[in-house]
Amino acid sequence: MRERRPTTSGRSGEQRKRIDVGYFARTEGEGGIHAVISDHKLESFALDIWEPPRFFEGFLVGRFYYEAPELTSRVCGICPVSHHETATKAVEKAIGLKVDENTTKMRRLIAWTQIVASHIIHLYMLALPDYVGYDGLIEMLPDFPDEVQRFLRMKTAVNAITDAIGGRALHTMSSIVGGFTRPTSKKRLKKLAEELKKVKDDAAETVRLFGRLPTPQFEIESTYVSLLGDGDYPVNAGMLGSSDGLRISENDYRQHFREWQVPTANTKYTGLDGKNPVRVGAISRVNLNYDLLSPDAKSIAQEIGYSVPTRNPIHNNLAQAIEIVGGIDGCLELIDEVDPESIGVARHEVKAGEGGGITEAPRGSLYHWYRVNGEGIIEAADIVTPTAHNAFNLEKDLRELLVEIAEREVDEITLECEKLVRAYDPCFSCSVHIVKT
Amino acid sequence: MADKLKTALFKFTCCAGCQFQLLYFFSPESFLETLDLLDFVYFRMATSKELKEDDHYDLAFIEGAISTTEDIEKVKKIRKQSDIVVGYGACAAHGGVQSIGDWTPQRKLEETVYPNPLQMKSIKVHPVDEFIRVDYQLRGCPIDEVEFMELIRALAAKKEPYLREYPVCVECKFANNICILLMRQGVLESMCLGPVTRAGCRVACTRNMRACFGCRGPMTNPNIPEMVRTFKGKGFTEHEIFTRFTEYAGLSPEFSEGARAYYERKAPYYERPEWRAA
Amino acid sequence: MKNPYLPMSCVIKETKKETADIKTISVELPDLPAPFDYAPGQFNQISVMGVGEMPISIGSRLDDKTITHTVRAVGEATSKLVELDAGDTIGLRGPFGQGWPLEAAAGKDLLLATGGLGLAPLRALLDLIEAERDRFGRVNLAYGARTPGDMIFTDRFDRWRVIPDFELFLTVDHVPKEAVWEHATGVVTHVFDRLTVDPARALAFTCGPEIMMRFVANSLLIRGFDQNSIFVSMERRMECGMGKCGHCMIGPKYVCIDGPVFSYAQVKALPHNIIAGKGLAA
Amino acid sequence: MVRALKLDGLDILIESLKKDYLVYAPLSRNGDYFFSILEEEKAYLGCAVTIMPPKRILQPEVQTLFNYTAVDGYSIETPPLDQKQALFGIRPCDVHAMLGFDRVFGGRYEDPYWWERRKNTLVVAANCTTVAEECFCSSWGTGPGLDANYDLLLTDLEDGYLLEIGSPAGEEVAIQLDVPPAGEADLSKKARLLARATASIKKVLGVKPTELHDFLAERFDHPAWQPQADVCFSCGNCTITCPTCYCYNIFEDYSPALKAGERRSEWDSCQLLEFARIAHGFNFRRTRLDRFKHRSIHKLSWMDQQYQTPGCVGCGRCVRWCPSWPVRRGRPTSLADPVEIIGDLMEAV
Ligand SMILES: Cc1cc2nc3c(=O)[nH]c(=O)nc-3n(C[C@H](O)[C@H](O)[C@H](O)COP(=O)(O)OP(=O)(O)OC[C@H]3O[C@@H](n4cnc5c(N)ncnc54)[C@H](O)[C@@H]3O)c2cc1C
Ligand code: SF4
Ligand code: SF4
Ligand code: SF4
Repeated sequence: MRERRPTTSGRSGEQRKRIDVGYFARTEGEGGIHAVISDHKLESFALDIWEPPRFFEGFLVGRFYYEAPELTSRVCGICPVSHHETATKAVEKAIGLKVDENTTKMRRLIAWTQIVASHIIHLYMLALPDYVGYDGLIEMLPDFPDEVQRFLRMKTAVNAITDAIGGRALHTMSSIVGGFTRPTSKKRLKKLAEELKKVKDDAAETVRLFGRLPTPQFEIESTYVSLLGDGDYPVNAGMLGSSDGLRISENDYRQHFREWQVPTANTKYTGLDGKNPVRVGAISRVNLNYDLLSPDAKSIAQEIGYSVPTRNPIHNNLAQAIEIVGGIDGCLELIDEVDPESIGVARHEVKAGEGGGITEAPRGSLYHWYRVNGEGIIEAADIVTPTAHNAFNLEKDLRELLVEIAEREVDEITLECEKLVRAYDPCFSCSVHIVKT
Repeated sequence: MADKLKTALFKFTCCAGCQFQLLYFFSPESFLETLDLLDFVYFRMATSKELKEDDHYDLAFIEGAISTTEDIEKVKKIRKQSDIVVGYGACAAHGGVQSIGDWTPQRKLEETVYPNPLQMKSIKVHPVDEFIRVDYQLRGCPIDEVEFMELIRALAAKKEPYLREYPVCVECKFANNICILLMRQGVLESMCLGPVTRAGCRVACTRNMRACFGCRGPMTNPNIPEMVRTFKGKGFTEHEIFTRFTEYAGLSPEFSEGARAYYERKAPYYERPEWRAA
Repeated sequence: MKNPYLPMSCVIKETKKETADIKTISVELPDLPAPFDYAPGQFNQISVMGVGEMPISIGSRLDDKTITHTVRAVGEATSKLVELDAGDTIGLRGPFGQGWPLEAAAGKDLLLATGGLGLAPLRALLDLIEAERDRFGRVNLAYGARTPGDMIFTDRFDRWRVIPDFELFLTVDHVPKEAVWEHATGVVTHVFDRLTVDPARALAFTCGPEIMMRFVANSLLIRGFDQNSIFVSMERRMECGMGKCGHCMIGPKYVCIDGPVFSYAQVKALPHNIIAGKGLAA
Repeated sequence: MVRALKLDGLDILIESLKKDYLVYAPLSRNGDYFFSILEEEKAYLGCAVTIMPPKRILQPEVQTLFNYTAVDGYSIETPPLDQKQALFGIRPCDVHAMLGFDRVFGGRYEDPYWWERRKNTLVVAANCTTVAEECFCSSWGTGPGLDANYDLLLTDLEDGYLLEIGSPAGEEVAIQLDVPPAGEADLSKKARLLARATASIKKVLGVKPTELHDFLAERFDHPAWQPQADVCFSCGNCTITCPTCYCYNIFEDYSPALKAGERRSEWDSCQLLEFARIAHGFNFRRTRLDRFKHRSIHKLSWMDQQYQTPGCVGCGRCVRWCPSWPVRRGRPTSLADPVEIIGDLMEAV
């Protein structure tokens, strides 16, 4: 395994620093940073993502359309529902199937639970140990029993809802192309809603906790991109918009977003109009849709002094915490509205066609696109994950950060870089095809 | 109580869902009991504790399939360093979803995903036990909480875990489920691999009215020819049968027998007209 | 209602290593409301708590509340049991099954033909013969093992040899170079030429691997033993020991309650067994 | 003493039962039926064989034999089994199967888990006035009507229900109902309906139960067994769903962290490969053929020899749930179907 090896090597007079993070702990997947700073200047820099390729878009070819959701769910173990639901949406578009309002609501509900669940694990398991100086949540257990218990309470309450709707919490089962095979009952959802209400205080406490933690003051211009809500906070529907005024429908995604190859890095980058980096994720969603957050989410955001739009990339953690509160409210509202008993699986004929769909995964906008032939076999597939969207921007931000803090000690630089990376919440295993070996 | 087992968890090619299953989706009781029994000295997702060269582990979990040449060396090293090696999840046990790619020539795969495949040096996906001896397999995509607890409790008590060998059907009936395979409606819904797939998942699929897709791989001595005949009898196409057998454990000899039942002497499926057309 | 699934807790009084992987374990029985009564050839279900239960033949006659079992480590539970020492606690429930047909044997000659650990289920009977010599006619014990080192109860051989009208024939398959061996070599049926019991008025009791019992039975049938006077002790997987769990079934018979001792004539009518040649398995 | 009552509807009976008993009844789910605790849903009384037989209520698929803690020797605790429960709508075939279990779990070693539950169970049986296509209870004399061994017995008379009382415990329930006794006409209507039901059973076992022992013994080596075994999945569906299959395993769940364990029993099936396997992997019924034969003959003959109770009651569950359907005599059939198995053996060697 590669090691984290910060080293300083002095060459006659000048100071030369090597920043080498081989394998980020507590990020999903495998990636590293390699930078050389000499004389307080960034000499070289590479963001290295070495998750082995899994060829999802390759092996999906030749498979049946109905397999796409469950197979792509396996792109990522931390936001499987997002892939599942995005693939479902894209495939339904490709084969020309429309589901009813109730089903869409149910999907919105399960997508919300995914965002909340993923934020909880990200904040408590991946980010918090950094701030308090522990190796991980396991090590924190003896000294921070309250936080650990709060974490356990929250995740149990949210996972129970994903489990009820999806048949299980990880790699859901009952949601398929056309609807749900075994939608849960209203009674069960109501009961789980009661449990969820109980952790609302925990959610607010989480926002306060992260509000109290020291956040480096660091401002960078970025183009923030997310779905735009239409009356509701965007989760699985809406136009795609940006802080620069972009407004497009998901059908036009491929005309605006391109991927290209960067010779210096092992990655394939995605950018707006084939050149501009974009930032997706909680921070973008909150920046662009602040008004649509639930009243409680907004008031807690005010309480900790979170102002939009923010330009500090590290604020992503705060945005996530705020989305947990908003998400719980969103779930509670949807539980009142959905009618699970009336949901079934829409009968459908398969028509040849193609279609793409975007939903908001915890880490940002997620795009799936499929072309299906008359027999229901997938002929081509394209998946652009939030991490793929962000990679270019992350590299840009890292460069800027390194330039800004180039004078500090190696250990400190390394830690700041790691913090930034983790605030981006990269999910390297979900990167699907930004990876090259 | 006996000392905790010194444990390391390594991730290879996979979605990391099985780690999250443990970290996040287990009930709090199981999670805390796990921490009581195991001392994780290396678990990248949960702790930034560094890997120590030449460390020794009582127990090593290997998550994910092997898909680079470097990985082969890594798992061999892990084997040497560990008393007990557990294959953790379907990817480790049978290759997992990415093993679907093994049925397509590698170059072809690379071409579909990357514009300039000449730079690629990827290899096929392999289950971990192709390279090293694996003492136990925790199967399934993802692993099952109850089975995991059974395994670590047994290992902590230094005894054999009771891992079921029988097929999913047994648990399906325990769970009072209607037989998906016998519901002759809704095409894809009834293509159930339950009679040949190993149990232990507490019927995640069929209790949700989904057909078992064999993520736990074959039971001991399954009747594959009969499974193929049954699917055929229900009117499934050859390509459908092929896809079902190759979803998660297509690399196992048993399931690949099922997958090959129709493709053996014919053109591989990616060249078959049924999807090339249109 | 008495719960026959509950093991009684017994403390191991002493253990004795017989061979590399075989150990004799004597346990002290707790005070029971009724005397623990059993016949040679019956078995107990021994529990190692946390691991599981296994059927083990009772090896001794009840002597001051202690009872012995001789166990070979072959799998999980047996290995754990063999690791235990004096002072450890095990669970015990029983006795189960039909032992050797002592009533039919009254006054008759006895041929005891066993291999390896198969001597264990006969030990209680040997103790009985020693104690109540008049109940039986002439007794031959033919005992075979792989090597001299695999023989169990060797410390008792001299005691048995002095029993009146008792012959002990020992044989091993193979003698390692360094070992001293003054008895026969070859499988146990080889010593049958020297038997001193009268086939016409003798019962043969045999216990060992099924394939060995097949050879013993065939050889005895040729020598004029009747199908009804050859008895075998069978082994099958057991869970309950009470004729309920179904595992030890051979055709309609339960080894746990109808056996483990069966006459050759009975076995012959059963499917799926090796001894009488019907439905060979594995 | 009242012998039979006439009910307009079932609600009054169910309400009365609920006062003293936990009521299990067949409920409908996804177009099939299963026994479950009756809460708000409606119990289903039309003829439908539940997916799983009610044996699971009296002997759950996994049950705790005892808990123990292993500190200084060990202390054992058995679970309480004193829940009073009513099996509402249990079919005649299943009642007969339950009587079979009484024999299996009785005898010299009485199984306290079975008997405790059994004694606390009120049998509210229901006669079958319509039959399903898989049923062949009439071949065994186990249905479609029940003569004895019930606490209460319902018959759907179309214009109401006949409630017959078969025991003091049943009497106690009935006495609380404020309904008139049934008349002669009701009883004769019941007889007529049952006769009609019997006549509508098309499935018949080719050999009389009393002749089965000899029939099967003679055909133990019949060549017809092999092709059947070849298409068997060894999945165990036929035995797990069978109301008279009783085989089980005993295993232990032990947690070193808690220093405590639990010994449990779990249903097992002779169709599973590991059923007859012993140390070193030796297996007394390794082949599918041996296992398939064992199950078939155990059901049809050996169980009767062991316990003097038929091993099959003609409920048709194995017929329904066997996933393999070989073509026999020109039509697709269920592999596990006892009637078809006998049919195969009846064909000349
Ligand atoms: C009537 C009878 C008397 C016996 N007497 C003795 C004796 O005196 N000394 C002795 O050493 N052994 C004896 N055995 C064999 C002993 O029971 C097995 O060696 C033991 O059960 C193996 O258990 P295990 O857990 O160590 O093996 P594993 O292979 O780990 O067992 C797995 C499971 O299979 C079952 N099993 C495996 N092998 C057997 C077997 N041979 N018989 C029954 N169940 C088995 C057990 O239920 C166990 O739970 C006897 C067996 C029977 C039936
Ligand atoms: S053998 Fe089949 S028909 Fe007979 S009782 Fe069992 S499940 Fe019912
Ligand atoms: S058929 Fe098999 S599982 Fe059923 S009772 Fe008989 S032996 Fe047991
Ligand atoms: S007969 Fe049918 S149900 Fe029974 S084990 Fe064989 S395949 Fe399964």
